[in-house]
Amino acid sequence: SASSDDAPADDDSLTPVKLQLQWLPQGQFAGYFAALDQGYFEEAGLDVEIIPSGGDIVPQDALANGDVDYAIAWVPKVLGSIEAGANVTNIAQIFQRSGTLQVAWADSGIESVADFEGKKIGSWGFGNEWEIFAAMAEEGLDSTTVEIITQDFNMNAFLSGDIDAAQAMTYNEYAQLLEAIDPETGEQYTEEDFTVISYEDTVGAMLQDAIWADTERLENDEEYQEATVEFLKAVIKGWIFAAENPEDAAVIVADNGSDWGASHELWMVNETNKLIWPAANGIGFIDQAAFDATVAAALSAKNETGAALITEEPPATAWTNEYIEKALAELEEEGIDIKGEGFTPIDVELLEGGA
Amino acid sequence: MQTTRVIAPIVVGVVVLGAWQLAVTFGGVSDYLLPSPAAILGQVADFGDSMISAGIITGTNALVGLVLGSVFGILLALLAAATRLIDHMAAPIVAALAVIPIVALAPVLNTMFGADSQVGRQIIASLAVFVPVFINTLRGLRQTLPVHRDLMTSYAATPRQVMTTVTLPTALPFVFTGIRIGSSLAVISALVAEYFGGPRGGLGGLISTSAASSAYPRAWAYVLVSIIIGLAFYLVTLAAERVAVRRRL
Amino acid sequence: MRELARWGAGALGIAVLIIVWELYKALGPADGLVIAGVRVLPRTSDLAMPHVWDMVARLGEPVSRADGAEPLWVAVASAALVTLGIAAVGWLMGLVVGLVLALIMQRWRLAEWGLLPWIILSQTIPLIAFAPVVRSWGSRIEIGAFEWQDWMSVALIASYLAFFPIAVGALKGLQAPDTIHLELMRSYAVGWWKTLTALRLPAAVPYLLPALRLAAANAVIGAIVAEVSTGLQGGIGRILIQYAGQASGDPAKAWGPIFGAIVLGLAAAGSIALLGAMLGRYRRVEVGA
Amino acid sequence: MTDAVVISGVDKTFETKGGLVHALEAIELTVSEGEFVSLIGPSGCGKSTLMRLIADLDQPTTGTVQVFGRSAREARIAQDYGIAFQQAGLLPWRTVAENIELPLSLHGVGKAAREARVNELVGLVGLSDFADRYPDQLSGGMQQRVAIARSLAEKPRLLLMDEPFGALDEMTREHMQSELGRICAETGAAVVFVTHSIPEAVFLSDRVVVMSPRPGRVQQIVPMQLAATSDRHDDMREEAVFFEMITAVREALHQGSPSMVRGVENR
Amino acid sequence: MTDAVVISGVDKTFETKGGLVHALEAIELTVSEGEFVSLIGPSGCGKSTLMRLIADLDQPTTGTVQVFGRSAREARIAQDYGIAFQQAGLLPWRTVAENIELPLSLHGVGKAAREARVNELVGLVGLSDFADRYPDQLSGGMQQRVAIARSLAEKPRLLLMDEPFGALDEMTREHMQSELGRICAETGAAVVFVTHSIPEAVFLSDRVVVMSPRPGRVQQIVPMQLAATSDRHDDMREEAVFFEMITAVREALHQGSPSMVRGVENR
Ligand SMILES: Nc1ncnc2c1ncn2[C@@H]1O[C@H](COP(=O)(O)OP(=O)(O)OP(=O)(O)O)[C@@H](O)[C@H]1O
Ligand SMILES: Nc1ncnc2c1ncn2[C@@H]1O[C@H](COP(=O)(O)OP(=O)(O)OP(=O)(O)O)[C@@H](O)[C@H]1O
Ligand SMILES: Cc1ncc(C[n+]2csc(CCO)c2C)c(N)n1
Ligand SMILES: [Mg+2]
Ligand SMILES: [Mg+2]
Repeated sequence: SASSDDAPADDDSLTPVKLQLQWLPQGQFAGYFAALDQGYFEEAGLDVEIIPSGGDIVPQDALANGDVDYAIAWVPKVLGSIEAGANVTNIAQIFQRSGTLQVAWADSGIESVADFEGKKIGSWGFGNEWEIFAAMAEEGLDSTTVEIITQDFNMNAFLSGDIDAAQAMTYNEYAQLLEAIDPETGEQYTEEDFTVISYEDTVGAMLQDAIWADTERLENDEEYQEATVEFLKAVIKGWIFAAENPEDAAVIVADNGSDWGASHELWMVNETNKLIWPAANGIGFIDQAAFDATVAAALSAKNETGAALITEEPPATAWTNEYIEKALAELEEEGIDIKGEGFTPIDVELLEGGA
Repeated sequence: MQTTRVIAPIVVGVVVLGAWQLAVTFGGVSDYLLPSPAAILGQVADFGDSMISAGIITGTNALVGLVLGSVFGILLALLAAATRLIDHMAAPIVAALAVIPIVALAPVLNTMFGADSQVGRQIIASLAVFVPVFINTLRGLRQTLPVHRDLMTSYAATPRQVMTTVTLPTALPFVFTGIRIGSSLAVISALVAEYFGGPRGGLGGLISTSAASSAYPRAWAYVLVSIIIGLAFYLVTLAAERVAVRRRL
Repeated sequence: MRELARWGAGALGIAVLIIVWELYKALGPADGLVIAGVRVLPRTSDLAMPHVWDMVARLGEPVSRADGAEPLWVAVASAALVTLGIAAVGWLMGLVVGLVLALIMQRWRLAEWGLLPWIILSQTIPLIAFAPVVRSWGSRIEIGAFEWQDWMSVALIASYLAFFPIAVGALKGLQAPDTIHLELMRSYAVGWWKTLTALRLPAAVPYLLPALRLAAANAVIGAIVAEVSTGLQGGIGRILIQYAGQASGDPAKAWGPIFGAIVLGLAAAGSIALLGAMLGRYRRVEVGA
Repeated sequence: MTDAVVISGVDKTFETKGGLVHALEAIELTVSEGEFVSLIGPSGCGKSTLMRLIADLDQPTTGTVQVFGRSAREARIAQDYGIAFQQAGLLPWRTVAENIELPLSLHGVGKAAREARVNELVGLVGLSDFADRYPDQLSGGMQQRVAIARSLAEKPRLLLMDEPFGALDEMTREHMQSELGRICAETGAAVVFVTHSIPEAVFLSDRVVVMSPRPGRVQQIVPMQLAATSDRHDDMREEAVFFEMITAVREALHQGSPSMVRGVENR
Repeated sequence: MTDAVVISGVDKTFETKGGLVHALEAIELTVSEGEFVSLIGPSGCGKSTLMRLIADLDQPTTGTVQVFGRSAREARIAQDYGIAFQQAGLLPWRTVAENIELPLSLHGVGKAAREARVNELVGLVGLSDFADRYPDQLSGGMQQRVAIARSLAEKPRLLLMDEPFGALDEMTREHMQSELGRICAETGAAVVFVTHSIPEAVFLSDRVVVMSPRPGRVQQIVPMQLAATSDRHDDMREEAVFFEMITAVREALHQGSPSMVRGVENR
């Protein structure tokens, strides 16, 4: 790693911390890997192990079960877990915006969620589908009027015409489309080929990547409370690094086991940055209005079995700004820009196959 | 004796389920990660309709796979038994099919046959069934006793007559053994294939969706349905096998 | 000579498969054959059916365009080795569990009646349903210096698939000795243990070998599924989903780990043949799998 | 009247992994119509092989086999013979009646005719009460009787039997021998009968063909000086002439293999 | 001198699905030391059952079985007898030598002693050149000889043999009978020998125990008026006294089952 020379040398003094990601290592998690690589965690007195997940690992469960100390997860999924008995608290809302899109062919006539009616709409499932159900509920649509198809790991179902509109993250699947070759032209697809519906613009929008902590330990465990603030500070620095050095961050993620091509990785970091920066109240600050909107959407959405994500308001312990405020304040004192008002994304050219 | 045979597994089941329930209720095992049998049954009751419809979707895929896989397995085995060359040609392909994990094939088949249809899943189930049916049928077709073959020659029987009078009836129990082994594989495969895309509503998709929001009692309730379907497939094919072994044609 | 002809025919079979693939790709309808709304024959696009030579050529190309990226086949091979190691551990665990269960069931008829139906039933539970449970429970195990590693969860899940054929096959094998042999042992006034070592275990070998082969294939499949399921890094399951995720832009790449998985499974099953060769004397009377 | 079987100059070699196996050499043998001929000889001397040549289940390397004046192949296709083996070889999924009618239904005989014939045959072999049983519900001796009834189904003028009683215990065996004698007398068929048992060969045969160890040759043909086959009954087994004939065959046999060397009998 | 076997008042019934099977009834039998006694009788009359009672492989319902003055169970644990069955029952994964030494190694006999004994035994049964072969490389007769050597391994004073030559062809069988006669004479062991074959029983025995059909009873015990077992040789098979003894046993047998009704022999 790059700059660990000035870090505290004595390893034993570091507090071991496990962070559970919600998917394989990729640019989406650039800030955490950057914090690790740049030695921010070490400086904060933490020995952080970043644990990737796979198809069936539910990060908030790993946290609730005490397997890890912190977990990254989407807010709506965790709301479901909290109702099922998970005792976890959102301590930092890293992504301020939803990055979920629904992508259709430009000539398909699908311009808004209302146009989903009678169409085949792709979604990943695994709890990633709630924004879609929530947005559809607003338009009076549900699984009886819209056919929901599970997408797998790639966009082939959409490219092959099996589904009319595909769920896509701005930072990943949308890029996959732009990297693919249009068999008719032999060239890569361009943005003009698609219409894009962003859930951020619908009432279905829900909060995504947040850092979750163990509620009980937050209440009773002083060391954990202190470590939490230190952890958040390091994470923030990591994300600032990613915002300022997207190319380096992309390389760091690649070094940590991500296998995407360079241009795709860079695109991912850049688009992820866009979901974080600028952060009006400082990175990670939980906007109560946004959180309430997410709760409202989670209460309204019903999936094809008629099950709602949650049936009642989550408890007050579901989120707290206490730690992120502390972290932000301390960093601000150090003169660090925690809002990224001047943030400008770079331009990334996606190469064929994301190479 | 016969009753002990029936009671023994039931006792084991009751003891295990009871211990499980007690562990969750009193033993400090969190109901969160390992839901109690009662909680699971509660979900079965609450979501009965969707359990049934999901069971029908996955069960149908498994059934189609079972039929397709059995038919192709038997047909190819007949060819392989008749022609040594075909047998040897099929050998590496069958060996590969026997070791290929569903997770590897599912995305590919979804792209080939369309993510909006059940065909990919049905093909996955049929591939899982094909292997044991082919292997067992081929073995069965080679079980014909020399004395029976000599007898048929002495009757100057036509190849067709030999096939229907001796070869097929001899092979039949083996064919059914293959189908029985394939039956529970078909259900599992059809279910697992749902994790990798395609129309929603099947058991696999609902297990993962439930688990993703920590609705574990519901997830296990769907698992329970899948076990029941798998068991039903197994028992039906077992019964068919019993009949076939006893009377053959 | 006869062996050579066999291999030749096998190669011919693969060649025919390739030719059918390419012929269908060249001549088949682009959107597959759809009859009554059901696509019975696949699409022929490069996305759905890459050319065989593209898949093979892709193996030789670097994984990504990054500097110093290793060729795809090297990545696949090293991932396969990782998985093979985990599967081997899973296989061993399955062997121990399967043998112990079989011994218990052989020793007490009541245990056979009580357990066997559940052992059969256990295989109708989809692995992915409990992969997270295993990982979570495992991660809480910490005894002294021993700390549970994630790969052990994967091995444990692999053993879940591996133990089954072994338990069933070993039980069948342990019960295989003829009455006449058992009575011989009784006439020698030797007990269960000596009967086991002198008679039942050797007699079980012909039943055990096919079971071990099946278990090896199952262990590999289980390990791969568990890797996918728990997101373990380094193995073939991991690159399987990773490359599948890249299949829209790089369709041929996704086939690399598929071939890797097949070779891996064949290697695992094949290594049992080696074991079988060592146990030759116990296989003088061969039985079917 | 043509002879039932005429074998002339027959040689048979098998190609095996271990090289050529010379099973039969220069066999000359004629079986008249209605005659009962037994083949006896040490294990591996080619008795079964010779019988299989007559049945056209295998072909001679050199020489010819004629059955009722035509080639073995033609005779097989014309269904000139009935055959029975050491294993009864019943189809386990068919009842006794269905097993017996097997050759008839294969050859397209009508249902009524089949039923009538099966009725006759189960009576002949004393299994009328067992027509609807499955083979696994019968004793070994009963199974063998079904096999014999089956071999008689098409009223062949020649019966080929390869150790049909080999798997039976001695007492059942004696009983079956008497039955077979009676049945042959009733049907008037010629029989080629392979056996290991000297008393059996003596009790049943008109002539006993003693074969030498591999390569199998006809060592000696011992004519039986006993009552006509049809007149033989169990008491004969205790008569002096019976023992004489046994001794004659024994000596013919031992002449071919003067010293049975320890541990080298053929399997 | 204690008798080898004393059976008194033995009854044996089996419980089966179809009800009680009365296999043996009121059996009284004594076998002296060194005596060769054959059991003969129709299939299912309980010969094997009786032998299994002596071997303590099964227990009588009533009555007692004594072997060398102690209970059958004690005798088994003390390894007082050697046993051989119709199938040779060799372990296919052990060579001839390893099969023969099986009881010795199970009982912890040292390697050197084992080797010496095996050497003796392969010599005794004429298989010295085959010690390293596996059973499937041997003919049926050779396998049976290995089984006999195995039954002799611990120098038992009593040999129990249940149709040991039942699966062999007649010529090999005669040969094996001569061998067994010689071996028994050499070892001086008492033998209880189950067989279906009258000539075999006659050739080998001091006394032939003829049993009646089920429920098995001792119908008649026929003493053989022949040379001492050790002096019997192949030529005796052609002597008049041999045929006389055969006739005597035959008649004792047929007396028990005057009419063998068609189709009802027991399996
Ligand atoms: N299909 C075959 N291939 C090779 N060798 C054969 C074949 N059939 C028979 N033989 C050999 O030919 C010889 C004669 O065999 P055959 O079966 O005719 O003997 P047999 O007299 O019937 O013996 P047995 O009394 O044991 O039945 C034997 O050495 C046997 O091994
Ligand atoms: N374990 C058993 N359970 C029930 N019935 C048995 C059992 N063993 C033997 N029998 C019955 O006891 C009777 C005597 O059997 P046994 O085997 O002793 O006869 P055998 O004289 O040896 O006959 P064979 O000559 O056919 O060997 C038979 O009717 C048999 O069915
Ligand atoms: C099994 C499976 N789970 C999730 C996704 C989709 N996905 C991949 S990354 C990401 C963003 C959150 O990390 C999402 C939603 C998938 N394709 N397959
Ligand atoms: Mg023969
Ligand atoms: Mg018996």
